[in-house]
Amino acid sequence: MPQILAMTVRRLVMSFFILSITALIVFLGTEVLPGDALTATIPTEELQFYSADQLAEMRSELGLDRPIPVRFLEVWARLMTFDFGTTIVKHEPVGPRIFHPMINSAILAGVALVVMLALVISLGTLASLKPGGRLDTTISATTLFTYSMPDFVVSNLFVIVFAVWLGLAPAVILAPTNAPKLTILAASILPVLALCVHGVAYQYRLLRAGMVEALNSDYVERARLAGLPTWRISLVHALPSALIPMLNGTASFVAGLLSGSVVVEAVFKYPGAGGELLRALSQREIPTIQAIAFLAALAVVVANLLADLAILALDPRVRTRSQNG
Amino acid sequence: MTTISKREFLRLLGLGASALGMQSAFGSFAFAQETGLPAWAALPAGAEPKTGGKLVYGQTYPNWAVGTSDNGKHPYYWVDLLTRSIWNCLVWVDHDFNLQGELAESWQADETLKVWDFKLREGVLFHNGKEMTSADVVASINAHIAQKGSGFINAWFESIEATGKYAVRFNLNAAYAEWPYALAEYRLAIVPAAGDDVILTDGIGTGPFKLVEVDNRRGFKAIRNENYWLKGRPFIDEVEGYVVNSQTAINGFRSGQFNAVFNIDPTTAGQYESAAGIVDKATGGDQFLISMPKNLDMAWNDPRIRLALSLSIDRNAINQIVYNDPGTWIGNDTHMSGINPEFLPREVAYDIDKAKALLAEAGHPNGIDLPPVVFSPSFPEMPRVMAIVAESVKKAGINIEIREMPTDGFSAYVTEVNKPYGRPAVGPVGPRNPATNMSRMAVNQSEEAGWTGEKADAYRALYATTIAEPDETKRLSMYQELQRIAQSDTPAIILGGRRNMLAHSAGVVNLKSHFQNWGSRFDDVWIQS
Amino acid sequence: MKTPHVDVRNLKLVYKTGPQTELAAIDEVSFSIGKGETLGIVGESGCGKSSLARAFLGYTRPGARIAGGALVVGGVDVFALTGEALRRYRGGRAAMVPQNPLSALTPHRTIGQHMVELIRIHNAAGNISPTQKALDLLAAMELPDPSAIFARYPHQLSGGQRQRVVIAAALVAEPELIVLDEPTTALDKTVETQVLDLVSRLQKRTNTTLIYVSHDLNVVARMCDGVLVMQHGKVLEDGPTKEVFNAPKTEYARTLIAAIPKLRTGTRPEPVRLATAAPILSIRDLDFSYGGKRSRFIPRFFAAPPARQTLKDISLSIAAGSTLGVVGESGSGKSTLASLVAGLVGGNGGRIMFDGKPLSGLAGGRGRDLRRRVQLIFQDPASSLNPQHTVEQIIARPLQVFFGMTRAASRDRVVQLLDELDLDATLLTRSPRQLSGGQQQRVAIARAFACEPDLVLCDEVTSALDVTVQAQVLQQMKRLQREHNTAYLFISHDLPVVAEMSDQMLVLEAGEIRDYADTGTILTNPNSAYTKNLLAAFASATAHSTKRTFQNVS
Amino acid sequence: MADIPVSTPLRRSLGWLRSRRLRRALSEPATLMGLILVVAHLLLALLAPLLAPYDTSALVGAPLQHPSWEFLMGTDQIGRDYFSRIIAGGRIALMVSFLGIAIAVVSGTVLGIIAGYIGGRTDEIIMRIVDAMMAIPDLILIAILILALGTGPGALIPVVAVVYTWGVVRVIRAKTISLSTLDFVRSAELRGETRLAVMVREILPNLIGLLGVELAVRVSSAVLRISALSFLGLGISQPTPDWGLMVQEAMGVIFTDPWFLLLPAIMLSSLIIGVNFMVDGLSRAFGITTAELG
Repeated sequence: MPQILAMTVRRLVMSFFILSITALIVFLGTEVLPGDALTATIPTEELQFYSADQLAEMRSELGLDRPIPVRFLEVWARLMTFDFGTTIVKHEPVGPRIFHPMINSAILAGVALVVMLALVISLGTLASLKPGGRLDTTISATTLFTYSMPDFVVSNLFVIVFAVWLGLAPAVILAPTNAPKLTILAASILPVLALCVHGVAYQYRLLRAGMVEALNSDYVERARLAGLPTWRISLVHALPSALIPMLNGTASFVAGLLSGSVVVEAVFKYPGAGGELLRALSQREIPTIQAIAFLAALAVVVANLLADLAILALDPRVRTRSQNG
Repeated sequence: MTTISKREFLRLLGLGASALGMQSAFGSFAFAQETGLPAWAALPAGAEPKTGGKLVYGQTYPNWAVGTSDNGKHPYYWVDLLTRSIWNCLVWVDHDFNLQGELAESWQADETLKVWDFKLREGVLFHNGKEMTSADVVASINAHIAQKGSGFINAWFESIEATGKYAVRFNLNAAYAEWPYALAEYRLAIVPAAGDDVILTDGIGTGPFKLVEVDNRRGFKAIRNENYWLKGRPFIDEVEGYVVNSQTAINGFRSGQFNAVFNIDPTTAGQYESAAGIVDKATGGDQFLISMPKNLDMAWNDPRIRLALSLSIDRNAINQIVYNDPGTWIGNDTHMSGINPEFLPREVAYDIDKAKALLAEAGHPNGIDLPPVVFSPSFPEMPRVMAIVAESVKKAGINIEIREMPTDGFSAYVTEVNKPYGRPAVGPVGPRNPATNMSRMAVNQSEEAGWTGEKADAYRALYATTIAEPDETKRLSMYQELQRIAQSDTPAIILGGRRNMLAHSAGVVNLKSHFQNWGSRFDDVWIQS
Repeated sequence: MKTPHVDVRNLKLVYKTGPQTELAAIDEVSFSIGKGETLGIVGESGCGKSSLARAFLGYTRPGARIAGGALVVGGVDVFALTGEALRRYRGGRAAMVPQNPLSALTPHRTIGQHMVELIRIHNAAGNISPTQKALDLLAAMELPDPSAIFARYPHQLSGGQRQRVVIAAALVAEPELIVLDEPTTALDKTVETQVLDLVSRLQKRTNTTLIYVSHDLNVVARMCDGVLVMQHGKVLEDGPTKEVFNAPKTEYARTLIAAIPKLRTGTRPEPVRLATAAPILSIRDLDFSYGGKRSRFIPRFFAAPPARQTLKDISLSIAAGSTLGVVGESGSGKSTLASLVAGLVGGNGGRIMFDGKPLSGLAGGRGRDLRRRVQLIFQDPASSLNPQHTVEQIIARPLQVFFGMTRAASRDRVVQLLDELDLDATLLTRSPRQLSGGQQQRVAIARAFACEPDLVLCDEVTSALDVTVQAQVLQQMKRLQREHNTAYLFISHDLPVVAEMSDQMLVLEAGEIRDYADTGTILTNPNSAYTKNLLAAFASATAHSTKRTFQNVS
Repeated sequence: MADIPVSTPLRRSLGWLRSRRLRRALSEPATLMGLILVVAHLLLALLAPLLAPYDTSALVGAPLQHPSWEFLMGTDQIGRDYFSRIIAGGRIALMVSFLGIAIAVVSGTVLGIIAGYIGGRTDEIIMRIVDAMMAIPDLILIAILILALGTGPGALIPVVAVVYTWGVVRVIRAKTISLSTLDFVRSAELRGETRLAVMVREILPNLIGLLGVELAVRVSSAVLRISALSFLGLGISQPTPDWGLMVQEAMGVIFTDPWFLLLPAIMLSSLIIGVNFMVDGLSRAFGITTAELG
């Protein structure tokens, strides 16, 4: 166990470095830009009220006139301490502004993640009971089909079908950003489903590939020859191994989920960080963009860390290896 | 015996006043005596308003300014959420372009047109129960000046003082005959007096609804103001407004979540009507404009090319295709809107051959490639207007890319390409009275776009004279002269003008689309059934 | 005549090879076995013996199906069983001991979980707890400390332990038929002997019918009453073991039996050569350990750290043109020795001298000439030949690198080399995947000889091959050695093969030399107890010890 | 005595085998359909200017017309020929994705082979950068880069390249590592081949199939992302025809003229589905596992 702890600590340190590089990427992408960050931040309608001197003054106030490495170190320090600074024009703290949207998005993505995992695992296990059977083929074809549907099309169709035609759910989520989280949860049913339609396919492919590999393995054949029931073979013997390739893809999956949720949130007008991000991008509200991008990356890194721990729990060989090495 | 309605009577009175040339100098002050309501607040004949119900509306106009602030309670950030649900200004421009006293009961200028006295309505209570007095108005106006709330008053404003509990006086640094119009600007809301750093941030006004909740940048909820100064109003118990995009608005309307949508995309009118919605068009609305920078070595520094560009825009096609509104007015390349009485149409607005001839004369017989301009869409149909413009000018041999960009792209272009200050300002301009409209090329530094030269100087000089002219008839001809100067030099091109449209369900009564995006009232709307 | 316990009639099993095409893996096979007897099924890879083994449990792999015939076990028509009945039959009345116990045990489940699961499913616990029953079974398999084994994961056990565990798992429900599919292939010879003895003892006690499926004729000869020789899905010979082995009726069986490596203790060839030739390689006091040092070829986060294989005080020498055979079981350090000489790993204590000059460090640090003169042939040709290169590219590359040959010039030389290994010139444009295992290994040998080496390190070069192919390849290697006067360091776990090839032999155990002498001396008069044991294991396996008379019921 | 080959078809030449694999892959209807879809899309993208009856931005008729012989798919909201716009709607996205991904695959392969083969600290550094780049959701990363570089094709290509390189690195590195454990790499090292030669001559040829699959899968994913950005108003803008943008425009008339949504959606989906069917079939035939694709 202490070795596992040591490994976890090692991964944490690594995650810290990864996040530092992430901060650098975000900084380079947002601040070392062609053009001037400050004037770009001020909306056109406002710009008329500032003189060049005022702009210069604000620039130095914001420290935008200092060398790039210094600014990066500051950005890095800010992000790492979750102090996201203040908006450029109004000097309002970014943290409180994005707090509720981030939580709402976390709820959306979290619920979607859980629903997707449940869906993927049950579909994958069901399909594996009879590989090549009708159910398996149907699920594979369906997921491939849904995968090919762009998430912005799926979301819109969901709104039209479930909200406008069937009236089962609201078409526009009017819940305020700081609504009680249960309200947000209730409002996220359709968005979660829309996210799942596109997202399940990717995970399902990985899980099914893992299942096929596991089911073709010698140990499953041995279990069959030893007279174990099919369901038990699928669930107890094949599934845990089959989960590993899927868990290895966690980082890309969660990143994809967050990308998708930006689109889905826009369609449903979900009060999440996606809308906040789009707005921030439009206005080049750089501290906000930095904060959201960084927090998204943090979510991915944390999810990956959890997935690694899950693999550790599922595969004793990895456990032994990490103890040795 | 012919019965003349009170409203009609007052209109005739107004005509009489304007015959005296003093109409704008004296605010309307007549009351419908029986109800204690100002005449402009009268309901249509035969109306039987009901009390209660809830108005939930969607608004497609994205106000980028609001995103830069956390403070959704600040009236400046309410153009999209329709300011007049919560706040009032001293003056309101009604649906027929008339000035109506809102919190001001009447006003009067001295002969120099530099000192303006406003009499305030008595007994108006703020949402917090405090009575509105001149101190509040003075504090509000001073705060607006300090916070640069409106570019249209700062240039003339000298000071404001209380001349009584219900009277204030504006002192201007130059004559301004149409000062009350300038005060009708939506931002210039009257709020309770408070410290410099607190004032305007508490969401308290004198409007028909009291703010309950603002979801910054998304929407608001408000409830009836029981102490509203228009007695017996509003009819509705609750109002909610949400900023949505065009598609979400349709979905929300069709799913029954919204019973009204402001600023609908004209092409989508059918989506509302096919769901039993009623579409209401205002007489006018915002115009889309490119003001041409002249500070760099660009092709359009030559007025012939600017004029050729203007002449080759098929504005009728825009009216027909985008607005399904053929035969309506088209822009005249000044900020003046077709609904302004002073509006002076171009003699010829669309003439490909003349455009080609002008281009040839300017040395481009085989057509010309103009530098690209970028815009960020404010109204949903704007990309389509731009597409038609870019397409139609090709016929005259003009290639110009009109690129859609988020706000930042626009700014990047401004700072990168057009140093130091010239900018092809592409965007919507709201309809206002001629004084404000014509000021935009003269005193508003962001929109004059570096218009220089003899004609620009002549324009500025004439503008100063015009707004100092007390006689309205004379002013009208001077405004037209200003338009002629601008048109002859074409520093800006009006691509097209929209008529604001809203859609509401059959149950919503008396909800009218105002030609000014922020002008709609909520105190005379009711919910049937 | 007794009713046979297992009766197979006209069994036909086909594999689907395309939408319309099928290939018979088992073609009209008939035979029977009496209760309590042991039958061996032998044949080379692809003969259908593994498909047959699974058919006893009414199981075919995906893509295969029983196309005809019947299989009766103890009066039960196995192919007629379906669903629950079939499930209970498997593991209940007939059990299978799988080929590779490491991959056949679910990696994320402990041994105990495996055992208890089976005991529960087959209600085999009787009146004791499933756990207790599992512990009893493990104990019966003579596993040390069953409760510790119980809690371990498969990868934490040794090969022999795992093999015992899968046998214990097969015994859970005391089945009347046990099929052992290549049960000892993965084991060292000494361990194999122990496991086989154990199985024999258990069989005697329970009168279980056993079926051994193996390519290892030694094992079959040792264990089985009767033997079935298969080729291409057909039974070629069927009879009592002694008869088949001593007087094979078919040409194929004769070849097969002749190809079995045997320990010949008779005359050794040309011992004179040893005395006269100067040593081409000599090693003095070589020490090596992997501890702390990682191979730079194995990425840190992915590969398991290599076993702590160490070498201690190794001294040896090989005369030019002679063969030194190195025998050892897994973990003895024999491959490390080859890697060190080849320069795959570096950093050792002691000295390696090649042709009088020091030879140390990694291959990259040695001169081009040294790299040319010492060649390594790998165990698995499927891995050592780049699948994306043609045979010509593979063999021509050393010619270009070491002799600067042009393409045209190298072509002739490659054809010549292929010819020396009895390979046809038409193979030039083939990719390794299109070759058989034997052809692949011969291409690998040709590549080594293209360098005109003085010393060739052969690391288990024939262990992946069938015995008949192995015999051919060994012959060719001997011929090449004679023609090129090349020295071999010949490494294998297979003592008879090493003995066959070597002038001198060296026996390694746990990184230390146990015996080092002329081959003849080692075979007749070994020094250490370890070598004696090893010899005994191979000797007993080779002896034809049919303990019972085979009842031919067909 | 000659050895018995594993099976008869292996006697044939290499090229024949390859085409046989291809043929076997294409004998599956799904794979064939995928290939046909992909080829059709590529042809359409290449030939759109020749096939289109009208200029994609020309106003040729009354707006929102129903399909007719004059306008095969009707006209859009401002009276442009929808058919011409639909067939050209994938051009920019496909071209940008293809070129961007091509750059990403090349640079990702270089980095991946280096990380996988050289290992050690080099690997560690490359992989931490990969982790960091991949931690930022691609849509956000693309959006940020678009902010910096703009949305013209000239800017989108490097954006796509930068965003998609890292996934390729990860896949190539994993494959390189498993290849590096094989003995033919040892053999080359023993011959004294330089690291570069080992990487280029020994490892790279074994990655070709995987690279083809990577290219196809990632192009389809990039097309989806670019169209999503257009939909959100951050990507390609008017008057360039783009399916994402068309979907966004069509949403405004969905209840009265639904085919305006369906046509671009079908085009987009058929491209993605085609690529996936094709890739599935081909990777099965060439023995590339889903796990390898990551």
